Amino acid sequence: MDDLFVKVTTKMILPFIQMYGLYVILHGHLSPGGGFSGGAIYAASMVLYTLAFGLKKGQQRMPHEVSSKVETGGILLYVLFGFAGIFQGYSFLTNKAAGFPMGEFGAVLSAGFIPIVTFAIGLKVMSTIVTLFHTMLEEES
Amino acid sequence: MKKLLTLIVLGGLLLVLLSSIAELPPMGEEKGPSYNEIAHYYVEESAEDTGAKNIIAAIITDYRAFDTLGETTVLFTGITAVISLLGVSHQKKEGEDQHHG
Amino acid sequence: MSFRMIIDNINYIGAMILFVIGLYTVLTHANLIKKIIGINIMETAIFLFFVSIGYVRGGVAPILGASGTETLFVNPLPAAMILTGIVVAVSITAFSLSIVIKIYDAYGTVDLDEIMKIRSVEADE
Amino acid sequence: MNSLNFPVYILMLLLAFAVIIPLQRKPFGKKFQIAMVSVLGGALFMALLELIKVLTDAPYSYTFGSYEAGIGIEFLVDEFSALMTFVVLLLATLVIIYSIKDLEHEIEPHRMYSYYTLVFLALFAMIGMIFTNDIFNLYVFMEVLSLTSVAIIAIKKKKDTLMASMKYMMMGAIGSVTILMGFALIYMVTGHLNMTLIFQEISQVWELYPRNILLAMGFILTGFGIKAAIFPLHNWLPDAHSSAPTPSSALLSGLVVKAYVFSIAKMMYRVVGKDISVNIGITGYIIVFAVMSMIMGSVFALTQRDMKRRLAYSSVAQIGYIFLGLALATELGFSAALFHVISHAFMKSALFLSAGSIIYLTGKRDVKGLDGIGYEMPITMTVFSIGVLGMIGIPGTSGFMSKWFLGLAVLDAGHPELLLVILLSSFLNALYYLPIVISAFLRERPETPLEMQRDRIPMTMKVSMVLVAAGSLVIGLFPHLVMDIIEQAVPTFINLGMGL
Repeated sequence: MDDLFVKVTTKMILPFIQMYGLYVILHGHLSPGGGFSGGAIYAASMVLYTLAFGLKKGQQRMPHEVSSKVETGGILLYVLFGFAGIFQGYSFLTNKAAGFPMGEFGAVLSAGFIPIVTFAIGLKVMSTIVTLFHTMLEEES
Repeated sequence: MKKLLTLIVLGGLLLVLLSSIAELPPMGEEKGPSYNEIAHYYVEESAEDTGAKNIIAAIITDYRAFDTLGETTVLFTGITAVISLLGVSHQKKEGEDQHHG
Repeated sequence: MSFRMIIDNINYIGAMILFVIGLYTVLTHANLIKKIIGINIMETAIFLFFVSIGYVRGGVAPILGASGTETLFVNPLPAAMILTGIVVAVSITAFSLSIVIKIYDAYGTVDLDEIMKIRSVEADE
Repeated sequence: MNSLNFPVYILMLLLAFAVIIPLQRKPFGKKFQIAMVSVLGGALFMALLELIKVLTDAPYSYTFGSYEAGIGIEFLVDEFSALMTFVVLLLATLVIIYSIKDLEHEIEPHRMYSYYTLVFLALFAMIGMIFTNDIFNLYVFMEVLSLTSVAIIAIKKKKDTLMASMKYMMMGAIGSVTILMGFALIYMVTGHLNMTLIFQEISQVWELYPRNILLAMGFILTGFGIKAAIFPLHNWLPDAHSSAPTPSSALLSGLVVKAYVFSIAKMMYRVVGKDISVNIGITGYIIVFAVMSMIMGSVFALTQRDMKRRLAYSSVAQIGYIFLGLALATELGFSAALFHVISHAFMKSALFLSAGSIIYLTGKRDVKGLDGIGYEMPITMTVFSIGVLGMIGIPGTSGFMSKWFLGLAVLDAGHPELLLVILLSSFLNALYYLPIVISAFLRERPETPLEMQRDRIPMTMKVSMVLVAAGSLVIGLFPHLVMDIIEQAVPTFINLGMGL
């Protein structure tokens, strides 16, 4: 879509959408939202970018190599933090008992592995939705 | 004809479902059977157990974190399945331009 | 079934009607995309049903505030499950759509009746 | 690091390997194949240790996140689930060794990595479904399994494969949605997701809300019935299993369907409980549908000329046997059903793999064109014959033993008329399987001389095929290897829903 207004508006609102997505991911354990919603919001910004600037530029922002690494990394991070519980002698995916720092109730960096896991999920959801969109577009072209 | 038959069968299903509403536990009751000790446990103990203000986040990433691992796996499966079916080999798309949207 | 009961359980009734509408869409429409939409309607019906189970009259969203735990919260467990359910639904929809894209490549149509016609012609040859 | 964690190690090994595969940049080759087989070998070894541990000690429950069961998710590791995991991994290893060469003919070379990612995810999901003791966790694993099982069919990208996978996808999605509706109805009255806790709760609740339980079981059994392909809901199976690549057919018929069947067993006996299942009459309905499956599956198979379609319809009939055993609601019937789950897994895999080898070498799918093939491919046809004899129930094969146990169970439950159905179904099996074997070994083809040849198929395919057939024979000759384990597991499963 070659439209100047769309391109300019997209460039203007893109940082705000991404900032909001990151906010929702990082405050997943404090306010409504979390990895899935935040990741989807962030992915929406990338989808908007691709719609405005075309598939080629969109893929430069999020190449296949990067997205496949992000997806693998998200799950491996999750599994790795799960194994922390086993190393401490508890069962898989143990949070508080396994000695994750709990922090101050209500702070962003609190609640043990929850923010980290939420972040991993957010990354994963973001890259999955964007890759789905790009793959389907590629097929259409 | 097939549509009519389906309509009749599904109408029957709907009737069965609606007629059983009276026998389901009523909605929104505080003493309802599903608002039991498990739900109370989550509401009361999650701050102590997990330190998260959002109880739903506490459930999906701590109490039932294994479900969420399964769920990310579903997403991963979805994307792998789509790429296995659609994924264009990377040499082919070099010549493409950006006429999309 | 009294009027009072219908008003009280309107979510359940809505979910059940949606479920049947979705099933009807899947079973009768020949267009594959519409079938996928039907599946989505069914999934939505169940999400509505599940979340309604967790609702408690007068309850608020289960996010602990400064007020402590005296406030009445709705049941958090169904909501948490539905979050999972939604993601599952997204994956299923994405994959079904990609199969439809491939079918369109192969047959040039997404209408099941026409595909059947093409297949029967191919089988005769 | 203690041995209680074995289920997690197995699952995470499979998952981690599956997510690492897409990062491979090198072309598909020897190194990757060795890595794949050694990962499977590691998982198999752990499953064996797990089995030994459960047999020597006792079944145990494993809770995630160190919360008590009900708050967190629980795995229940009993004798049968440990055995089933071992069988799943063993068969999957053999099928994957077979698939390395066979797939070169069936899918595009750059899809190989995707294919194995999906297979490993499917294994992850199946083992999760076998171990889990939580209905929502079961749903999540089931979704992974239904996505992967469609994807390993659709990856072949032929026209008919796409239509078959679309049909499977739609039916599977309706099934999943229906099952989730049933789970919602159960959760509505019990407030638990843990199977053991639901079982304890449901005996009190069922007096208050009988309609809930009835509707829930109706939805759940319909949903799993679609996924396990019981007779009136089977119409996706022949298309899907026959048009899939051969290794996928073997996995789907041999293992994936069994995971759903085992889930039904869990829902009937571990969640709702035997008494209520019998009380609301679902066992009676299941017997009717099972009998219809056994007869109609075989009748449909008779009319098929495509070899793989014939095998696929025969799966419908064989699943009827398993359901019959489950629906008898006795210990003997349940043991017979579980025994048949395992013996059918071996037999059907052997049949599909050998049929795949014939297609690999000759490209013939029509059963009429197989005259004298037994001289061309003696090893393949021997494997095929072992499978066939098992299906018919010739003494000495695993199929005979499962029919024997099922017959005893039917008599024990006081339904002697069902014995006739079993005999009739066996007769029909003979009618559509034996002609293939007879024409392969006894009929000659005019253009080729009747000389014994060595099968001209790759070594890996031969070895894995023979091992699967050998497994089937071992179970047939020494049924107590399996039956003893099942007999240990069944009483707790069926009577108390597992009181640990």
